[in-house]
Amino acid sequence: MKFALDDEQLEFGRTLGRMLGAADTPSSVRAWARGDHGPGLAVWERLARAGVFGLAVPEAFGGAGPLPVEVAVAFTELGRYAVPGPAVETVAVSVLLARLAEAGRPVLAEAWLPRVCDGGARVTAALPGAPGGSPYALDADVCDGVFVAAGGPDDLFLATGHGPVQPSLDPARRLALPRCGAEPVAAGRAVREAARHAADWAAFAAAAQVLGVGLALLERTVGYVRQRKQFGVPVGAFQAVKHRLADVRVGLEFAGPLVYGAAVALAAGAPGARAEVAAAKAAASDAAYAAARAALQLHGAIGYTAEYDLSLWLGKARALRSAWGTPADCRARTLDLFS
Amino acid sequence: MKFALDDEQLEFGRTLGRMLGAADTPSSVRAWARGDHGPGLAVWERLARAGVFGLAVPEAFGGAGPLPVEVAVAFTELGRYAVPGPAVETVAVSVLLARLAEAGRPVLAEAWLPRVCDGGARVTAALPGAPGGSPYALDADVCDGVFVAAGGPDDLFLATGHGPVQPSLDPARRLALPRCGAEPVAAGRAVREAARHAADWAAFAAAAQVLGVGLALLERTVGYVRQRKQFGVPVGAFQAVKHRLADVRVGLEFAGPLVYGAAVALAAGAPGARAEVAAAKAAASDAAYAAARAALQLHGAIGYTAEYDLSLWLGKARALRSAWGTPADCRARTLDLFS
Amino acid sequence: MDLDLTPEQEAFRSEARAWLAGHVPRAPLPSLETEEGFAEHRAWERTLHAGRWSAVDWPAAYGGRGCSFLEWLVFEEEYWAAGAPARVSQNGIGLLAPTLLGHGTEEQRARILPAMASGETVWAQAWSEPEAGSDLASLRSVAVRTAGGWLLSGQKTWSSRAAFADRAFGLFRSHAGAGRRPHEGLTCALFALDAEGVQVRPIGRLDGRPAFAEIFLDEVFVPDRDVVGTPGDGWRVAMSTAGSERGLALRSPGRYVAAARRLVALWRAAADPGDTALRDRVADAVVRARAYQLYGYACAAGGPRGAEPSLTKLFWSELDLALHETALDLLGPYGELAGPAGDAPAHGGWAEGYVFALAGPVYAGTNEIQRDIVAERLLGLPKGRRA
Amino acid sequence: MDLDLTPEQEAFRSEARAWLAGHVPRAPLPSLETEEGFAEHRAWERTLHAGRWSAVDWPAAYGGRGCSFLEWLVFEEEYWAAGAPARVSQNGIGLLAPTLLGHGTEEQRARILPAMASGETVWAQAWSEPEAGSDLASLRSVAVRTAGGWLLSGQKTWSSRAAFADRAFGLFRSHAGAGRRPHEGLTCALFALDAEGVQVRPIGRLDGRPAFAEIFLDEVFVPDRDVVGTPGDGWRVAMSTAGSERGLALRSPGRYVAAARRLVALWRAAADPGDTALRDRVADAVVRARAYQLYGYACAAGGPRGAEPSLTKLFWSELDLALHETALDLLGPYGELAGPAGDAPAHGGWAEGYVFALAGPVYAGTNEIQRDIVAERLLGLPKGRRA
Repeated sequence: MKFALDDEQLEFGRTLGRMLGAADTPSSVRAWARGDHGPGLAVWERLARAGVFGLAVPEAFGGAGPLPVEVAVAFTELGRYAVPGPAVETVAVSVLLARLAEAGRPVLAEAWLPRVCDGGARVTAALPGAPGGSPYALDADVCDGVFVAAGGPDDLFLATGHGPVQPSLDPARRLALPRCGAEPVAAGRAVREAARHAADWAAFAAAAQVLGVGLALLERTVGYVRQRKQFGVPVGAFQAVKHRLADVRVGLEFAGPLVYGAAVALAAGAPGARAEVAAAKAAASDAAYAAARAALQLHGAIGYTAEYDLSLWLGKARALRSAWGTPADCRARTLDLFS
Repeated sequence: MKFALDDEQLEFGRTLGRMLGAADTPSSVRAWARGDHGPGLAVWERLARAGVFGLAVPEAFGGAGPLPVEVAVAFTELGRYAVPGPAVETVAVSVLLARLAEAGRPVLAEAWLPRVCDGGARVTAALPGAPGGSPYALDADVCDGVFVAAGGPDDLFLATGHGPVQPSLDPARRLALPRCGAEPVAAGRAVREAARHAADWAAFAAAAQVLGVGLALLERTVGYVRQRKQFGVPVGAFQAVKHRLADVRVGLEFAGPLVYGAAVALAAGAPGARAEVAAAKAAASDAAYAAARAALQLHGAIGYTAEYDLSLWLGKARALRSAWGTPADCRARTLDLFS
Repeated sequence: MDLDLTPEQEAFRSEARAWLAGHVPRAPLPSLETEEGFAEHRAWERTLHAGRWSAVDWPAAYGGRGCSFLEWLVFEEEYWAAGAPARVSQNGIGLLAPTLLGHGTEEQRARILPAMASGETVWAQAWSEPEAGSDLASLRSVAVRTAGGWLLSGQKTWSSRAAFADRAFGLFRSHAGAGRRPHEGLTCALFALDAEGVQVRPIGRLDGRPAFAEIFLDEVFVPDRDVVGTPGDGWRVAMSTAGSERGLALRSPGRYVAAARRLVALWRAAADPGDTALRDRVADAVVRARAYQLYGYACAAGGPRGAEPSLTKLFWSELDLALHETALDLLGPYGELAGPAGDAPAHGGWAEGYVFALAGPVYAGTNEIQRDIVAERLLGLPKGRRA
Repeated sequence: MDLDLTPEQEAFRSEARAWLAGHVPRAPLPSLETEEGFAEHRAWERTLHAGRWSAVDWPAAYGGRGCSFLEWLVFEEEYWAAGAPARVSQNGIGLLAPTLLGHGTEEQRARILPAMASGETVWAQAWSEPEAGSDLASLRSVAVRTAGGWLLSGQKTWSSRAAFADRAFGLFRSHAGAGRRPHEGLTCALFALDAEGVQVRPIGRLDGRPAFAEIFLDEVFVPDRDVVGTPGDGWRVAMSTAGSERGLALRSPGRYVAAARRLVALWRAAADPGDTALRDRVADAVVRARAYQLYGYACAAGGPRGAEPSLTKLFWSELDLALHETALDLLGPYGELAGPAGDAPAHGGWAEGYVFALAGPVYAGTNEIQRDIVAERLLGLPKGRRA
């Protein structure tokens, strides 16, 4: 057993972090929220070149995967830098189409996945019938393919359009109801099973992403309370502030192993993977949400303003908590962890 | 509307408080825990003379009740001074027998309640079939009458004996399984309804009692942290300590009105009284348990010792949390509060 | 001890209920943190005032009904139960009005209160400054004596409603000098937000809406008649308002009772009835709302009214957040939807309420400060450096 | 990155499992905080030692198997899963042994460790004093130099196991003097609890059982060979132990994994399956136990092992309490039953476990102190007076 990232994985994370740190993602997020996708898509191009969108795609379709550990590494960085766009949903579509291919229906995977990997096509998904799924598709307005699994979900559609973009508590998340034609692109039990797997992977990627969001919130807040003074001393010298941030640190510290535990379970295709993913999603969401609450409280009024960058992570912590399975949904699936 | 105690009720509480404060109840509790009931029964005699055991008994049977507001006043003081004995259960038996009398079966009420009021008979109850009820009877070894409502509960028994006394996390609480003969002393649907009312009243009295326990825990802890020094300053000057006790104060402050709200609802015989009682029991139990956790933590090791008096209240906060309905049981009954 | 209203009080409740049923807008108004919504909320204040429901506890001379505190609680219950709009005049009615009633002159009351009650003048609060948030005593804005009044200069921030309001009230350092303690020598002054020398820069809150603003003041003239209380005595004037700001008067129990009812309805509609994991949190919010309601009645009966506003502020701010967090968790993937676009459902406005609730533990004195106050003033624990 | 044991590690697990299945007492032993229970637990240590399972990570020379940290984790998982007794030698094996391995002489190790492993010598910890709990640097007990050794005098308290143990280890002020800082000039010394000049007064914990004791020392002679490390350097010696006291080595993940399994079983047996209000708390405990288990594996792979014992201590102490509080709430009216009398059921021993868990946030450095440490050392927040 070696439950640790290897040198290559560590370097992959550092490289992505450097790249995203240099990319001024807050500006991209603000533009994205306004519907100006240009700067965000420039970041996406770099992510595609770094291989991020191929991590959940099998080699047969142009990817390097499935590599769930690398997905966890990459999505933690995406969360840390608040990268906008349907990254989690890209993982969901990758797994959905790859599973259909495994079930003997490779057409969609062949048509879409190579382009997903190299950034040539952007995709998103709405899986209302799958655990934690939603009827809304994220960023449908910037995607080439919007996959919708409806019904049991036994029917898979490629949307022909979408409704108006709904504002989210995370301004960078642009949600819309997809519109589907009458004819599914695939149907039957294989769709249902593929959609369930896709939802698991989406929950997993979201867990890694929200963990990164929580880490960024803690880091920014620690930086702020070290310099902000009230009553003549740094706010960070107040014991109540110190203890609240210490608790945040504990929560994030112990959520990390759950995310990687889920990665290992997914890599092994273990039957318990669903429970491991649920545990990771619940713990990472709770830890990041606690970080967000502490961040807002300890920044005071400035943290509550849209113009201050902290807001970009605050909204994301709240939105990702509900996306792809609320903590309550997830906890209901964890009782079997030790069975 | 006048949602406040009148002068007489305030004076009743002060009188009981003075009496109990002078009675060295900690010694009585320690003796009671060893099975030496003498000192505790001396306190009970004074409570009987003060009219405490007639508060839930109708005038027809020698009592002054039902007076739920006065019950709340008295039981808050019983909790504040950690008085041992089956006081809550005496209320339960009073209501049980009075309700049976109302239903046309006055024999038991006539035989028992006058003696209960004047302290001539001690009673306790086990109502395993009623909401929040338990198969164990408190202090059966010191009671003249042990009432057991079993079955639906449609059968009421007078126990003929009891099993071994079980140690409780509250050493003053001596629990035993009653042994019943074959013949009930009453039977039928009236028993079931009377037992449910009795359980409501018991939960209500326990809520008032545990509120008093919480108030005592807060008061003792504030006193301790003001004088105990670590790192050269009083422990009570640490912000983490101050904030934890402030939260305890908030919890207790807002549990009080719920206890009196339940009293008013019981006095009116309102159909919503059960939900009001449940709310009071849940809130008072949670507030007192938070007080107990804070008290133990802020006293440090000395609070964890049996010889230090704090322990007498700590165990009671835990035991009363579960007795006559756990907070989870109670919360399940509160959704109708505003309906 | 009872919870029964008198026949007169019952009649009052019925009158309020009937009037609200006939006047509350059927569709929710747009957010009051938008220009359009602000105007619609101002119009609603006018309607309320026409029915004399705008400030029921004020004397009739200023547009009120001279109601008791209990009647005010009852009115608030009916108001929120009817789904009536948020009060754009809240800062004026809840904070400035008690200050004027306590420290103002009769001339000030007669001039200011009726216009406040009708929504003709909407007031913003201007207390905080960039370097003085929780630490209000370190204010730097100044009031300099001039003929017939004062010249205000400096910068205020986090001024709620100031993006669209008409006038503001704030504290200014008027008597600086050696030996004075930081909270001495402050003056409470009123000024127009469109006066010469005033610049207002709206600030977007988390959802981007300009819920507050920065106010830059450069020698803004304020006549003596717009100073509240004795010049230099502003701290005492403001602290009497601080109680109102934190206590029951700012956030009435009726508001949370109505929200708890809506939460129960949401739970019954949205949750899998076989899964009661969230029910405990719903029930907990219900219990806390009921506790706050009963606490209000106890205050009305001469209990702890106003004496312990820090306890109250901790309670309502945490309850408000718990109510809204639970609702968002119940809504699952719909919880993040900030407001309807096109024909999408509004999901009960929980998301905007959540954004509003998030600020509760911060404004009106952070909850950290309130816990310090509870510990020191109510529990008697030692003061100390807070670090 | 993987979670697969090697064939050798799997074999080790199987061997441990088989041995435990054959040797763990079928009925739970009486509480080790009673004289009878202490003796039975000591006998169990002898049995464990005979199988060479008493201290698997020690070198073979002292009675161990030279196991890796990962193998120790695996052994602990099997140990607690088998329902094996609590370890009466915990204070020695978990605290004194690492100190000796780090700071002791070869003579001390050879003399002390094998007897510790066999249960022949059970050790108590003697650090705290009446005026030095969290504030360990203000210790007052002294060690005075004498021919061939030291004379210990003073009072120790909250000494776990000391009511029935054989020997104790503690810190004593040996080099007092002007200019010294409070944590300088301390010496770590070992002494027998039945030595001349030692008096032990047992103290009952909440349930009355003598889980710890006061120790009064009056010129108790300790030869030089029973001083650990350099005299006067005791603080450094003790602080290296403090990490063990707080970290994984004191409370292994396997313990909580086993408890979480038992909690799930209790939920399935005791709870109304239609009411999942408590299920969320059960699930939360399961998730946290799994997190701690995986954290342990990460430590074994060269991760944060031992570097952040304060984080670990906060985590396990709160998890332990949550596990037991949830169990008591699940047990409803049975939750308060502290132990069976007559033929009553034992309810899984949750109540005694609860009493034990209650102390977790207090001992080994209060959780308040641990949060200060996390904030200052890991987050880099300013130190300060703590008040």
